Amino acid sequence: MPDYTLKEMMAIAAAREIKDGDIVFCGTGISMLAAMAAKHISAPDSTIFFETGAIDSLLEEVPLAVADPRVMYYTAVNGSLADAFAFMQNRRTGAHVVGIMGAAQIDPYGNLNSTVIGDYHHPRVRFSGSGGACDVASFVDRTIIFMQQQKRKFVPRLDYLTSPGWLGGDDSRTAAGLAAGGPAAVITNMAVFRFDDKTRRMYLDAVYPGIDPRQVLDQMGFEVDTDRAQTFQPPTKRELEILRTECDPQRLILG
Amino acid sequence: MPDYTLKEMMAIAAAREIKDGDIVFCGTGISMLAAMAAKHISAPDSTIFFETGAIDSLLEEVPLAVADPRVMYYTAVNGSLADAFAFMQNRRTGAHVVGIMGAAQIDPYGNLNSTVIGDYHHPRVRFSGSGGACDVASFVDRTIIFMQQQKRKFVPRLDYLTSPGWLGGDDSRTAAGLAAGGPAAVITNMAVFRFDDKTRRMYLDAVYPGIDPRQVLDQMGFEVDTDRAQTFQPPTKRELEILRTECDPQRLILG
Amino acid sequence: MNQPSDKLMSLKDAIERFVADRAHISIGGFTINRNPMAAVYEIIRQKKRNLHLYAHSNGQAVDELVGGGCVSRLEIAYAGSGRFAPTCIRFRKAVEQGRLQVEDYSNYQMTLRFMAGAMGVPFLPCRSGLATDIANTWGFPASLRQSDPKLPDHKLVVTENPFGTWCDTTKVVLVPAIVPDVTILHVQEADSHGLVRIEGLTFADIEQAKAARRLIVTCEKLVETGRLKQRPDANQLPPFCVDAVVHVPWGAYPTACYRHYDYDPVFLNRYKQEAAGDESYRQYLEDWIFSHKDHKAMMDSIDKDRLASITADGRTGYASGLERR
Amino acid sequence: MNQPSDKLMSLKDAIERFVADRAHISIGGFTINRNPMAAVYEIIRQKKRNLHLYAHSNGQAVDELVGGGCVSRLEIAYAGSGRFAPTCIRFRKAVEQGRLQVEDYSNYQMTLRFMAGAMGVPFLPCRSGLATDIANTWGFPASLRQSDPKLPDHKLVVTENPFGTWCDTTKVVLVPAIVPDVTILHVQEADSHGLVRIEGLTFADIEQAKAARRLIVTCEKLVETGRLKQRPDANQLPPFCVDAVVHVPWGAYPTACYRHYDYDPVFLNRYKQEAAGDESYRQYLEDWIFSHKDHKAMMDSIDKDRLASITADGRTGYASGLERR
Repeated sequence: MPDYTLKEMMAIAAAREIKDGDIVFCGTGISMLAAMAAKHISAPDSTIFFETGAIDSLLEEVPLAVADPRVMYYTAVNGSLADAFAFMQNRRTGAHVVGIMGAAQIDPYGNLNSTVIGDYHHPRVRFSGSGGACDVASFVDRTIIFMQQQKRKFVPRLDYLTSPGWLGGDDSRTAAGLAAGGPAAVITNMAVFRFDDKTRRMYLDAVYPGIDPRQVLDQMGFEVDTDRAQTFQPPTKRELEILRTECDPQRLILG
Repeated sequence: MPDYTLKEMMAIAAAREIKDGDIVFCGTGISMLAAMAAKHISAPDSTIFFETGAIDSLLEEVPLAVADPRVMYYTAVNGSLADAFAFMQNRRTGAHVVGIMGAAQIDPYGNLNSTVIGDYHHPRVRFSGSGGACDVASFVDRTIIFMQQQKRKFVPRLDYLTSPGWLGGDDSRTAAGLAAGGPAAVITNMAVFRFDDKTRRMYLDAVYPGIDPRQVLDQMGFEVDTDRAQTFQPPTKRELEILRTECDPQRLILG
Repeated sequence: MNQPSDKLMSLKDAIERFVADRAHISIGGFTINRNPMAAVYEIIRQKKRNLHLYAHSNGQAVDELVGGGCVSRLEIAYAGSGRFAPTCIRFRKAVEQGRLQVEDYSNYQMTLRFMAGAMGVPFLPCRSGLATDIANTWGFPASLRQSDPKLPDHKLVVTENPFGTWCDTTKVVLVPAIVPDVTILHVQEADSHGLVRIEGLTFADIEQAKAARRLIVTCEKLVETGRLKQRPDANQLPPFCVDAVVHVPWGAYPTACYRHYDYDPVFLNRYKQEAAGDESYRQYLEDWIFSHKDHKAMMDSIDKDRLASITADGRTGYASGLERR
Repeated sequence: MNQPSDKLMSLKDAIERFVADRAHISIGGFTINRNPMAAVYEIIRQKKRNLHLYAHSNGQAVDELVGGGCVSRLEIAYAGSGRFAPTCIRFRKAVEQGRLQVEDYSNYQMTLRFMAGAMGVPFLPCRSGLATDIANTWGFPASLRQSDPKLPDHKLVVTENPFGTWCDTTKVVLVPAIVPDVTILHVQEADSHGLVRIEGLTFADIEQAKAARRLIVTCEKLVETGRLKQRPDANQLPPFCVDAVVHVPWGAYPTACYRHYDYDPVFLNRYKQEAAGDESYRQYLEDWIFSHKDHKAMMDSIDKDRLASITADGRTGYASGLERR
C-alpha cells in the first residue's frame, strides 16, 4: 500500500465521486484538486467549471482562487457569474452538476454554515460568507462536502444556515422548493459519510484504514449510525501518481 | 428653396428632433435614415442603436433590416437583444433614448397598433406585430412616430393597442406604471403633430409648405386642435445634401 | 444535454432524432440574419407537422416553416423580413385564413422568456406592455393553456411591485419562461464536441439555446476544439449545452451569416413574388425544397456568380456594394 | 451617464467628483483578480467615510476599504482572497468588533441584484437561499431599511410562483435591485470616450457597471477608439455607460489583471501578516498608501524584478511558473 497524506486521501475520495460526463462545480483548494484528479483518472469527459464563469479550464497550473487568471486560460468559454449560476439553476444542465464545497459547520442533515460562529449580529467568529455555496447547494442535485473531523464543526444545530442540505430530513428539502437532490457525501480527514435515502440523516459510510468508527464519533457533536461503516479503499498508486504529478506538482494545495 | 421629396422631408423632420447626446433607437427604413442624418448634421455625439444589440454602428451602407450585417460593422459593442432592451428599461440610460417608430394605426393619444386590423382572433389584416415597438414605447421618455397621413391610419380607437403612447391622456400613462415620458412628435407626409403638455392629446404643430390644415384633417379619423399649427421649415440645402450623399447614396430608402 | 463526446451528425439525422411532430421548437437568428435555414428546409422536407414555434423577431425561417405547413401554433414578437417583407407573407395569409394560432409578445418579453428558461426560473419581470393589448388580449384560448402541460396557465401576469416603489416602479409584467423541446441555431463556428462561436450580434440565440431541452447547432465552419479554446472570450456555448453539431456551409442562406455571406436580395425578392400566390408558392416548395435532397444540392443549384456576389468581404463582414434593390 | 465626449481625468479628480462620503459604491473584480485597487487606494487616501459598499465575492479591495476606515455598511456574498486569506482579515476584525454592518447574500443573489439594477427592474427571481438564514436572518435592522430611501424595505421576498408549478417551481426568492451611486471597475482597455474592453472572465462587472448611476473605469491601457471598434464583439460597455476614464497602469495591483500581470504573492502574503495586528496595519496604511501621492508613486516603490516576475506571459495570460507559496 503506497504512502499518502490525508489531504491526498480526501482529494482521491472526492475524485471517485465524480462520474464521467459530470459538470463539476469547484471551489478553491482541495475541491479543485479533486476535480482535476477525476478528469485525469476516471472522468475524462467531465467538465470543470467555476462560479466565476470559466468552463472547462485546462488548469495547467493550480489556481489559488476561483478568480485566479489560471482558470481563464484555454477554457471552452470565459463567461460571467450570471452564466455560471444559471447553468446550475437551469434544471437540465443543473442535473449534471456535482458541487464540491466546504464549510465551518455541518449538521446531521448536511446543512452548512460558512458565515458566522455565535450570534449573527454579534459573531464570535466571522467567516467569508456564502459566496456561491448557498447557490450551488440550492440548485444542484448532488453535492460533496469536505470537512475537518472536529466536534465543533459537526454540530447538532448550526449557528447560521448558509447552504441548504437536506434541511430537516425526509422530504423537507423539496417541500421548501429546493432542487430534489442534495448532499451525497461528506469527506473528512477520517471518514466518509453519506445520507440515508429516506430520512436523509447522515450515517458513517466508511472509515479510513486504521481509524475506528468510535474515534470518528468522538470528533462529532452528534450521533450517527455506524452500522453501515466499511473501511475505505485507500488511494491506488496510479491515483496518487496522477494527483501528484499531473494535478499539483508544486504541492501548492497538497502541502 | 431646394427641391425635395416627401420622404426626404420626413427624414429631416425626424432628424431635427434628435439632440446631441441622444441614444437613438432605430427601426428600419426612414427612421434609420433620420438617425443617420442627425448624426451627420446636428447631433454628432448621438449614438445610433438597434434593438438587435448593435451600438454606434458606422453604417457605411444603409441596412435593410435591424439585423442586417451592415449594423454589425465597426460598432462600439455588438451585444444582444437582452442588452439592448435593458438599456432602454434602465432609467438612467433610458432617459437619453429617443425611439423612432411607425405603425399601422395611431389614436389621438399616440397609442399605436402594429399587430392587426379587425378582430385579433379573426383579423382582416395581420401585420408583423410589436417587435421591439411595445418595449421602446413602454420604457423611454421620448418617441417619434412616423405615419402616413391617411384616415384609416389616424383612428379614434385602435383595433389593437400594441405600443403604449399617452394611453387615455392626462396622467394615465404614469398611473399605468409606464415611463414618465412618451410620444413627442408624429411626423407624416403632410404635417407634424405634437401632444398637449397637460391633456396629452395630439394637436397639429406644423404643416408642410403648401399644405392647408384642413387637408390634413381630411386625412384623419378624429379631430385635432389646429390653432397652434405653423408652417414647417423645409429641409435646407445642406440637410438634403448630407441626407442624399452621406446617408443613402444608393437611394435604397429614399427611393 | 449530452456528454461532451462527439456530436457530429447529418442534418437529416438531427432533425429526425430531435424534432418530432407537435414538438415545441425555437429558432435562432433575426429577420434576415443567421436564420437556421438549412434546418428549416430539412424540417419542411421531412414534413413535420403541428410544430409549436417560438421566435422573437424572425422573418424567413418563420415564413417558410409556416408556408411549408409545419406550424400550427406560434408565439412571436415580430414576423417580417425587413424591406423584403415588412410582414411575413405566408405567415400573414395563414393568420388571416385562421390556419395559425398566434400569441403575441414584444421582442423584449420573448427575450426574457427565453432568458427565464435559460436561468431555470419560471418567469422574469419587466415594465413592457403595461396597459396594452399584449397584456390584455390573449391569443391562445384559456382552455388550451389549461389542457396543455407544455403551456403556462397565463400568457403573462401583471402584478404590484413587492418592494413597494423600489426603483420607481409600481407595477411589473411577469412573463413566463419558455422551455422549448429543441432550439435550432446556425452559427459561424463549432467543433465536434459542441463548443460554439457566434460572430457579430448574438440576438437572443444564447438564451434560446440554454432554455431548450435539446440543442441542434448547424455551423458554417467545423473547426478543431483546440482552435476555439485559444480564444475562449469569443465563444458562447460550452459543449454540455449542445446535442447535435451539423456542418452545413451556407446553412443560413438565403439569410445572412456575418463574416461569411450576405442575405441574397435576388432570392428574397423572388420569394416575395412566389409567396404571394398559393399556386406559385406550391411550385416554389417543389422546385426549391422538395426537389433537392439536401442543403448541398440546393446550394449547388444556385448560380456560382450569385453566391460570389453575396460572399462577405473580409473588411466589413458583408458584401460591400451588393446590389440590393 | 454622460455624453460620448472625452471623459479622461485623473484618478484623484474622478474619486473627488464621484465618490462622496456616505455614497453607495460597488466595486468590480473577484477576490484576487481585477479589483480596482488604484481607485481603492485613492479612496483611502482621500479619507472617504461611511461608504455603503456592494460586492459579490471580493477580497483585497473590500478588505482594504474596510481596513482603511472608509466603510460602515457592506452588502456582500463572500469576503476572501483565496488561499491568501480565506476570510478577509480587516473585514473579519471589523465585524467581530461590531464596527461594520453586514447584510449577507449569496453570489448569485448579488449578481442578480446588480443585474436587476442594470435591467431597470426592481427585483429578479431565483431559487437560491430558500429555507436558509440568508433568507430568514436580516443583517440591517428593519428600522434602517425603512428610514433610508436608498435601501429597499425588504432584504428579499420569498413568494409563491404566480404561474403555479410552471418550470417545476413552487416558490421563488425575489432579490431587490441594487442601484449604486457609483461603480468602479478596472479593465484591460478603454478609449477616452468610455468604450470598454475586458479580457478573460467579466465576473459581474458588466451588471455592476450598468446598474450604477455613475461609472468610473480605470484602465490598464488607454487605446484609440478606432482600434476597439475593429473588434466590437470583444467590447462590453458602450461610451454612454461611462462617466470617467482613468488611465492607471498596474491599476489592479496587487490583484491580477489577465493578460497583463498576475497577483503578487509576496505582497499578499505580507499583507496577511501586516493586517493581522492593529499597529502593524496602521504602519502598512502609512507606508503603502498615505506616504505615496498616487498609484504611480506606489508602483515606483516596488522592486522592478518583482514586477517583472508577475508580468503575464503572452501564451497563458498569467505569470507561468511564478513562485506562489
